[in-house]
Amino acid sequence: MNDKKTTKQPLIRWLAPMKKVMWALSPALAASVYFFGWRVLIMFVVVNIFGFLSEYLFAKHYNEQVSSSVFVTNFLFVMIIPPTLPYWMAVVGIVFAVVFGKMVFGGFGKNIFNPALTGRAFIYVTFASYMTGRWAEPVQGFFGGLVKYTPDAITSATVLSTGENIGTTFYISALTGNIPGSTGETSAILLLIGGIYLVMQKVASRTIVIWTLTGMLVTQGLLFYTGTAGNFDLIASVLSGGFMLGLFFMATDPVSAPKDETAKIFYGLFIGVMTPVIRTFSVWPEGMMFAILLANMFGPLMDMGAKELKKRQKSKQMKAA
Amino acid sequence: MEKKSKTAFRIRMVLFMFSVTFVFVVILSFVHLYTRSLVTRNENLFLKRSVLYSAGLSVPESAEELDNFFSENITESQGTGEYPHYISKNNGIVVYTVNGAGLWGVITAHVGFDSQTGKMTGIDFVKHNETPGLGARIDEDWFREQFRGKKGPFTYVPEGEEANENQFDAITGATGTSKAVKDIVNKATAVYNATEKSE
Amino acid sequence: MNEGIGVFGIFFAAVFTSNILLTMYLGMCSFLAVSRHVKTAFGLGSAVIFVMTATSAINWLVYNYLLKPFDLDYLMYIVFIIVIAAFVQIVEMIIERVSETLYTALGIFLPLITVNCAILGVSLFMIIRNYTFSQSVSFGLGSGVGWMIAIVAMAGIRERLANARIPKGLEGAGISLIIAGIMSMAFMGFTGMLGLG
Amino acid sequence: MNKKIGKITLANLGRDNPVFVQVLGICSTLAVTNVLKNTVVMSIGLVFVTGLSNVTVSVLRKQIPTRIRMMVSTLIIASYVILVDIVLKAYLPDVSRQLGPYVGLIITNCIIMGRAEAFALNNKPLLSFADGISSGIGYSYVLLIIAFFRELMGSGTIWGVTVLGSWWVKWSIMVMAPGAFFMLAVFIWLVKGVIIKDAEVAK
Repeated sequence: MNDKKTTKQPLIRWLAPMKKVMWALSPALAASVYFFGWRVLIMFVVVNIFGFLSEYLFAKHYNEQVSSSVFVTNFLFVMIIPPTLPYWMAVVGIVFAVVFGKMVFGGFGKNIFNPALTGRAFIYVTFASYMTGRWAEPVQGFFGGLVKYTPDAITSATVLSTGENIGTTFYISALTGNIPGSTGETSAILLLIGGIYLVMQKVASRTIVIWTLTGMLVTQGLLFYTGTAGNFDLIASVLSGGFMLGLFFMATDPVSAPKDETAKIFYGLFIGVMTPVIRTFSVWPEGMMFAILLANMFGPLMDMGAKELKKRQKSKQMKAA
Repeated sequence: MEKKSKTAFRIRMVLFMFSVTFVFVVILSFVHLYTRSLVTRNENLFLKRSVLYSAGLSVPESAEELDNFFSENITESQGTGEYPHYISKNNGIVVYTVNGAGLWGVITAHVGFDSQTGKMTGIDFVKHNETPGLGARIDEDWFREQFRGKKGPFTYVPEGEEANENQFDAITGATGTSKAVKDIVNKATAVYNATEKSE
Repeated sequence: MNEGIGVFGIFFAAVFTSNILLTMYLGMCSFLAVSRHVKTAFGLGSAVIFVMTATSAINWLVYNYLLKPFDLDYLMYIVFIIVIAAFVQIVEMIIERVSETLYTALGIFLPLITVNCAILGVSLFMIIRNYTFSQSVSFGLGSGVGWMIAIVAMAGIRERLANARIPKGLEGAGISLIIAGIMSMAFMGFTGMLGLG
Repeated sequence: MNKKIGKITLANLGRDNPVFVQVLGICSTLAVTNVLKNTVVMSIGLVFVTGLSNVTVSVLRKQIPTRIRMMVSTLIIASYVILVDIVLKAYLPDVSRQLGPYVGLIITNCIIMGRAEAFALNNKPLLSFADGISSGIGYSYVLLIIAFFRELMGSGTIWGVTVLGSWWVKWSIMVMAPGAFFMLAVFIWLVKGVIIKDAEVAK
């Protein structure tokens, strides 16, 4: 607790994987400044200040360093809120995310639920109309949002909530990010690049990505071809609603996901299956967020189940031998 | 010896349980019988108040006035249509008793219509099992009052907009109940339209 | 009778959209006390499912064929709680005689169940909501399953947290409440499915 | 005797408060804490039931056969709850309609059972009465504080009267289920933090 450690350590402990995640997220974040104006950047600064402060207070109490994971939480959090959200709501969200999503569980490495999503779920339920009813249309023109503080046009619906106008034009807009939506979830192609980089660097688990994608495509396919999911086809569902962001950056969060490889398969499948189900049937069509939180909730059980399974197999082999 | 005491113990146990139960049941039955007339009277008054409220008429405070006012102004009619309704003598107002499936069970409501304009005179919920503080907020004034003078079929007020003639504000956090209410008022409107035409 | 909601709908609602523990807070005491280990949580959970389903069936019959005809429904609470207590005692005795293993697995949890608010809660809700017999049974079963899912998931999380440094004052009950809160939030994702709130 | 009563009362209101020390009995009543008015009625009912059932159990304590003591206490508690229910129906019909099934759930509130088991079975009636009333009140004020903040933040009102104007954005989560969990957790955190600090200073 005291002497040696306390005084001369730097304030922040930087971890290599965390840095990589931030690098991977940066292009998409930059793109959203282009699409939604400079307000996004200010939001980013505000969220970072309050996120850092929340963790710092706890770290100070325990005489520890602030782990760089808090910045990953901040990055992700900015990317999953609407660009026009009032600043103070974002502050409520990030403080909740860091304090109740992470620090109360013992800080970095101990959190059960993904902090950024916990914070988002909290403000999503609390300030529903601000989180779902006021999406900004991207600023048009060559300079985009670079000459604007905040977008002019507000629309009450994203594609996820209406399911209209899905076609080739939509695919292209979704791919580049020229659609209304949360700050960072719009530019699918940049998220995809960042995500693949993370998987290559082995920061994000390949198993989870593959199985989540499989579960999602199969379920969405079933719902789409039986006509239950409206005209929401496979490409549209992958490109929109923060699926990319959730898939590469949140489902794969090494702390809140199971540790066991077999458990990761179940975990991925669970998220993949639940996402379209919640999107289609729930009144809160926030599939990815709720699916990941639910998966987090059962994560420890999945780990235990996988361990048990292995034990049994081993004992069987022993008997056979 | 041991066996005997065991049986004795068991008998004592049963007797004890029996006597305690007996005493309490007697006391409770007494209280129940004593208050029963009061309870039925309360229910009756509640029903009358509810009918007057949804007919958009004034609701007298004291019980006696209420009884008189009710019998002067309202006739109960089981007659036409599958829904029991009440008719206000002088004002041409019809109040229907309509059921609908709520989140946790049946919601029964009185829905009143002015037969001259076809507009709603009011709504009141007689019986429901919605969650206190959430769905049960349908009993609050702001919710019931917003229906007066409006015309079905209804939809929700879109977020951040003013209500127009056939929209109403849903209750935050009580999606199921709000939908049930929407169904009930629309059903009542349909019943009203059907019976009006046939007459 | 309430025909509005189908048997399956009631089951689904009781497990997910209106989980008896996460949205109605029933059964919190045993939830907080017995959620340290997955194995015990699982044992208690199965006992609750069993007792809940059986007592909702018995209480429904008792209410509709004994209390109602004799105009005794004001005694409902007493009768229900006695039925539950008696049922638990009888089951305990039977299990003790029939199977040693089952007794060691389930027996220790049975006395805890009598005071589990969720059991009485289920019986009361089904009467107040005017459920039919089959609706009541599926409501009892669903509530039991929902309760078990919540307590087992909680136990899993708490086992993982065993060595975590929880802030003073939040240890034990506090942290469990926060986890339950987040769980309850996650379960809101089910809101509105099958047209249920 | 009087000193003892005072001591017990103080303990139940403070350090040994059933909610934040034993975390008992938060089940049934937590559900109505999103509106202050309902909470007050529930609390009054609860204090009444806890006090009287404690006395009754204490009076009968020497007669109750040990094997069925749980059943007897439950029976006594259930009877008082029915009494509360009947009284509400007859004299406060509006309140009774609002609370619906939740009055009945007072029966399974673990606090009542806990006090009957832990205290009334070993103590004299008067003392048990004081214990029952004070733990009921100790429990109630915690709920009232929680209800106060939930209604204030969730609906912008207190006792149904709008306190926070239109500038206040309602925190809808507070009237929904998760709000109660977080509120209670924060409350326990604050209180325990203070108590633990006190205890450390005392040492």
